[in-house]
Amino acid sequence: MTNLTTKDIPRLLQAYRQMVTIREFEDNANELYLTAKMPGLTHMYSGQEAVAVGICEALKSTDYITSTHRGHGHCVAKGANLKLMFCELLGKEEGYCRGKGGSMHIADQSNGNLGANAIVGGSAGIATGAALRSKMLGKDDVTVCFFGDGALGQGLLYEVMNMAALWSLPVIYACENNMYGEYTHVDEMAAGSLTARAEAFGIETHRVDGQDFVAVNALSEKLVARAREGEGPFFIVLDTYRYHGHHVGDVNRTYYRSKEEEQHWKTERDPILLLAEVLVSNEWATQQELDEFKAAIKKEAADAVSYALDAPYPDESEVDMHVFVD
Amino acid sequence: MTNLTTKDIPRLLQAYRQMVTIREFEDNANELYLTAKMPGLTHMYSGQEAVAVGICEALKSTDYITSTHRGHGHCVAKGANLKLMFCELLGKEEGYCRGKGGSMHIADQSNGNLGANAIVGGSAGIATGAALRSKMLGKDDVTVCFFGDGALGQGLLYEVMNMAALWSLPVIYACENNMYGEYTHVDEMAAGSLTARAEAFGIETHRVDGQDFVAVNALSEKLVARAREGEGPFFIVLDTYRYHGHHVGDVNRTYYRSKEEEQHWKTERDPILLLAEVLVSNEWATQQELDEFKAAIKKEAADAVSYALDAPYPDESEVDMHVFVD
Amino acid sequence: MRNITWSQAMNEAIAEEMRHDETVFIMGEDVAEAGTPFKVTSGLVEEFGTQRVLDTPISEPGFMGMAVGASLTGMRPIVDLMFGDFIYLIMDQLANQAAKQHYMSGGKLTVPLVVRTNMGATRRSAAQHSQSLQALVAHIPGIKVAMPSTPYEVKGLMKTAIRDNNPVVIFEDKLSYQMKGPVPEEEYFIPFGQANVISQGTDITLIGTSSMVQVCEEAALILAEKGISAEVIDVRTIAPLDEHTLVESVKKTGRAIVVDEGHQSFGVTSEIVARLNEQAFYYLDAPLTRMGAMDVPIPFSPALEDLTVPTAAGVADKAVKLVTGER
Amino acid sequence: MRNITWSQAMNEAIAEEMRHDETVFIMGEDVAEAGTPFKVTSGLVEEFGTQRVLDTPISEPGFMGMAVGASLTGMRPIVDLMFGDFIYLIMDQLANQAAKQHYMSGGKLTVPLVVRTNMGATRRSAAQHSQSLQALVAHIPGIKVAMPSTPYEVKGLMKTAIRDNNPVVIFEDKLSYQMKGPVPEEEYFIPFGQANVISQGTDITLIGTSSMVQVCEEAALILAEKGISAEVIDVRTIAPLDEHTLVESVKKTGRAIVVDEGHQSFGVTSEIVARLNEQAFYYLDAPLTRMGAMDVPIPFSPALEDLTVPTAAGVADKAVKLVTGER
Ligand SMILES: Cc1ncc(C[n+]2csc(CCOP(=O)(O)OP(=O)(O)O)c2C)c(N)n1
Ligand SMILES: Cc1ncc(C[n+]2csc(CCOP(=O)(O)OP(=O)(O)O)c2C)c(N)n1
Ligand SMILES: [Mg+2]
Ligand SMILES: [Mg+2]
Repeated sequence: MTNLTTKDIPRLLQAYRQMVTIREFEDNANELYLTAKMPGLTHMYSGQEAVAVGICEALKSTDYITSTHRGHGHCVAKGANLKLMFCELLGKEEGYCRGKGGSMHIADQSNGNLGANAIVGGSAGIATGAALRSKMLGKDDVTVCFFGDGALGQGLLYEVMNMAALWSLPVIYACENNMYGEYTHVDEMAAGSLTARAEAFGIETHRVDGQDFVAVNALSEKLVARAREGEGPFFIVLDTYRYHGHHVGDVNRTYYRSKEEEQHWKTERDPILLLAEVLVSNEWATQQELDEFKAAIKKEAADAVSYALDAPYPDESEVDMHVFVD
Repeated sequence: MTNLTTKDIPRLLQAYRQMVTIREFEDNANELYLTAKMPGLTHMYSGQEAVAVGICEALKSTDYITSTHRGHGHCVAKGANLKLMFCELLGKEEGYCRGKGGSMHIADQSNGNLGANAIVGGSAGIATGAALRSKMLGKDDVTVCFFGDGALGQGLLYEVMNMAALWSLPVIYACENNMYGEYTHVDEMAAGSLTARAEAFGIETHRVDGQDFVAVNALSEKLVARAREGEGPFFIVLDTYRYHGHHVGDVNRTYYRSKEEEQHWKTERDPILLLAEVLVSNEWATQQELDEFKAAIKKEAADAVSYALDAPYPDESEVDMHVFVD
Repeated sequence: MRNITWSQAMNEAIAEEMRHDETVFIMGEDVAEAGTPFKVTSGLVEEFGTQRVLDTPISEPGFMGMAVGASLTGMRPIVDLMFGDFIYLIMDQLANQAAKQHYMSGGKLTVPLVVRTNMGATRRSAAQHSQSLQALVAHIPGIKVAMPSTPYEVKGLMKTAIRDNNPVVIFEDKLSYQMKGPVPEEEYFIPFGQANVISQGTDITLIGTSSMVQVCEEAALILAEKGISAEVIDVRTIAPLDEHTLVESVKKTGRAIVVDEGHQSFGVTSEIVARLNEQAFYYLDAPLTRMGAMDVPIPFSPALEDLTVPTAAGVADKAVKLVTGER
Repeated sequence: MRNITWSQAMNEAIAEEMRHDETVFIMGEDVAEAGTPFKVTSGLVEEFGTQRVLDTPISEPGFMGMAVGASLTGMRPIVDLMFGDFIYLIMDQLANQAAKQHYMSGGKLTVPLVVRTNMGATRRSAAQHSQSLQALVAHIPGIKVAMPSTPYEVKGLMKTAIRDNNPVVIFEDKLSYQMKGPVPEEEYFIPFGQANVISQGTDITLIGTSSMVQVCEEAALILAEKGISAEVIDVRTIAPLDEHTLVESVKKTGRAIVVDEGHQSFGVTSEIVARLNEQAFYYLDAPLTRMGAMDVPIPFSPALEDLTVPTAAGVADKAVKLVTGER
């Protein structure tokens, strides 16, 4: 385990803040959906917070990420504004994509988030191409490609990993193994070894506890620094868990995973509780401080929701704008 | 090395015959092309004969293969008739595909050849699906998927290898590593390890000298038998060399491979010479017998060419036949 | 006649054909225990087992290719493609491999497979989960394309598709899964290439595909109130296309509006209009008119999405103009 | 003016734009030392190095996806797709990722990339190396599609494509690479969405794309001998489509034949006919007519292949019938 010192306190508190923000964001999004205030469908990131935050805290805002259908966590972690995010989820004009993208296409160019993607694995090429650009222009930006265990089924990933390896591109493939793709366990979808799939291309791989912010972040800091120096690409499997169903409507889940399993992860392996424990046990924060912290974030999220609910929809004239740029 | 006995003589002579037939077929096809008697473009298999023959001699005619743009060798090795093959190459009605497919789509359903393919890697799914059918219907047929080193770039291959491994399908992936995809060396196209790309999915892999019929055949016999028993899939890298250019028009090759390299393979590593040596050194055949053998095949090929040159084209009315079957 | 949902009708079609022929099987993501996210295949795995109701990894090109190989060697696979938008991923296997095999082999190889997938917007599913890509598939020689509009049709067309010896793609409107309608208990098949004249009319022909048939029917009701008599035709399969029925109708009415939910440009409506123009030109009283989805990626926002799809009011409006000669 | 080949013109377009803007680069299979199998990019790697003339593995979906990522972050990639038939392999990245980014992001992201690829049959390359798939691409909102017909056009349209901030696909007829034609020494650009009226006429309008423009020109010569005056128009870009020029011409001549080498059904000709019917209906003296490739996979046999593609004689024949009113 990484040795933490008091120097790490601000970093840990910031991470705590970000993880709680994601959780609050999702709880609100879920509520909006269940009360029929949010259109479409959406996929909750709750439970996986340490992955997005652990990695994104190792990145600069000029570094890039690509995200997935389960992308709210990546978006928050990369620095997005909650109001603009909720506006997007509700299809409002002020949203990051003027309401045109919604939950599955939210992007935040200002912070280097190249966007969520509704095609599983669909962003692997985009991430690798962003890394190609860094190399071509001699920039030291790093790109992180987030994707789920299910995306290991997409051939595109192997094509671009091969090129990333051939050309030593500064890209980190972050496989969030929450053990399920929709309603199917990873063992039924992925033969052999997850990490060997990248090692085959000569890519250095790592596997880390995705619930442990400290571990994820330590590894990310190291790999990001090395990728900046041209030592990439890298591949990480982050073992994690999604608390909710595959999407908001996936309520009866016992046919594919047990209530006990869910309970175990929520109580024993919760990334926010685990980080709180680090902070409290080291006496770097009191539980009360953390609770106050959380309350403030709760309020911030609630405010963002009301703001978004009141915000105007785009004008009908926007419907055929932005098909082409001039 | 495999221990050969006199019992192997018929098998070796049959293999010799098949390899020489392929070489003769290609020399004639090349000549037809150079004298503008053959339309389109074509890819010569010369040099790689021990791969197709070594594998196909281990198969029954009810086993399946899928082939590639460089497919004449597989077609002959799987038992095709030279006349019908030349007819197809010349676009004649009597061809295996009534002239509609040509060199790049030649198929011979009667011997289980599901067809050449002009999409690199395009038959990986087909082969794996044929193996799925065997498993579903409880047949012990085995399917061999031939493809080049260049096809390792296609994501489809990884998708289907994963499924073949998950479901233990009786398919053998035969990667003919002739070191080049068009005008580019495999090292510039494939990062990491070739065999690890299949091992990653838990597939048992092998690498064998593709110029050595005896070695290829011995391995194939073993793996085919095991695949029949449900122990598949398998993956083999067969190191080999194509004597001609990528296609018949690829004449100036020195910018991508040296004359010395070509010379070395042709003189030191020729699969036909190597097998002849086995036969002659064991006194299982005299050089003269082999020469007579060759002369007979030469004649057979020449006859097939004249036959095909004289054969009629399909009637114009065929142009819109076979779009749909009733 | 009993009323059942679209999903049940599709489910019955698959189950009946699987009972009828042991070479029929279905493969796709979460088709087994989960019964697909839309719960269309529920119960099949219990009856037929996991060998014939096959959950795949998320590998559309891969399992599509495997379906081609299985069908070449004697099986009759049904490929369940969760969203029509994923057609792009399987295009090579569908168009280069499946569609051309029979022709390329001079009639020796056949590829009897079905891709069942969906289409249709207005579910707030945004640009990558809302497309209606039937025109792309219909452009490729060697594939048949069915577009049912009712539970009755989806069952009859699906059964025909499974028995067909060619590759068939069947597009279901995502909004239809819960639609109820009369479906006979007895076995039946709906032949391909036969459009269905839903209601007779004299002033204008409204030609629709899939859920746009309902849009046409509603438009006909609006028009009836205004004293305009519309003939409504359900195309049922766009490849083969029943040119004859469409042409005869337009020769009679002299006017037509063609409605389809794919993008308008280079779409299904273009083809039908082009054929009607060629075959019924001398009978036309007004320009042939078409309404497809707007030529924009489908927007997420509820304030925008509905604007992109043809509506009954819009169709009726155009029809009135065509009939009254207003431009 | 000097005469140069199509390949040289394309080569110059790429080289000039790479000199002009360091974010322009080209990637694809064997584009560097080999200069592509058609020798179109020869010399570029010597001038610009292997970083900007990038040989890729045989991974079309992969490098297409990388081009999207590179363009999203400020580059201007040119993707060299060796055969137009491989479009099926890149469809997801092209249609789901590239085409929709600008719209889905509410105008915030842009994807300035060019896919240069080819089309055209009659090279005895059989069903998987002979397709003309422009209609598929043009159906997708958010992509522009250029179809040059001369060395002059390929240079001017390619330079415009590279400077365009949207995804563009440029289709070159494989038979044209060695075609020679006048190309100015000075820099020039050909704007998108402006059809070129090649010759004026009064009896009928012949509308062609790519190499079918030459077919139309030849047909016009045949017709001239018969005393029929044909107006020939080169569409140049099908998306955007210069509806105005086409419509005005047809309003004048009252008749049109639209010729394109893609499959006829659900193809480019369908769309152009549909638009002309809508916009020029009251000026038409005969049904709008179209000629695409036959709706069959392209056969290999020389005895069959040529039958599948429109010819000048065929176009002239139809034109005579339309003008004389013979049916
Ligand atoms: C190409 C493609 N196939 C299928 C889907 C439908 N789908 C959406 S999410 C999902 C599961 C993805 O699993 P995973 O990658 O593990 O991500 P997770 O949902 O677990 O975060 C599937 C199959 C899709 N969106 N894209
Ligand atoms: C998908 C696809 N991409 C590109 C091509 C063009 N092409 C034909 S053969 C070939 C090289 C294939 O190399 P390899 O797989 O090693 O086979 P070999 O030619 O060496 O037998 C290429 C790039 C193609 N036919 N299909
Ligand atoms: Mg998962
Ligand atoms: Mg090779």
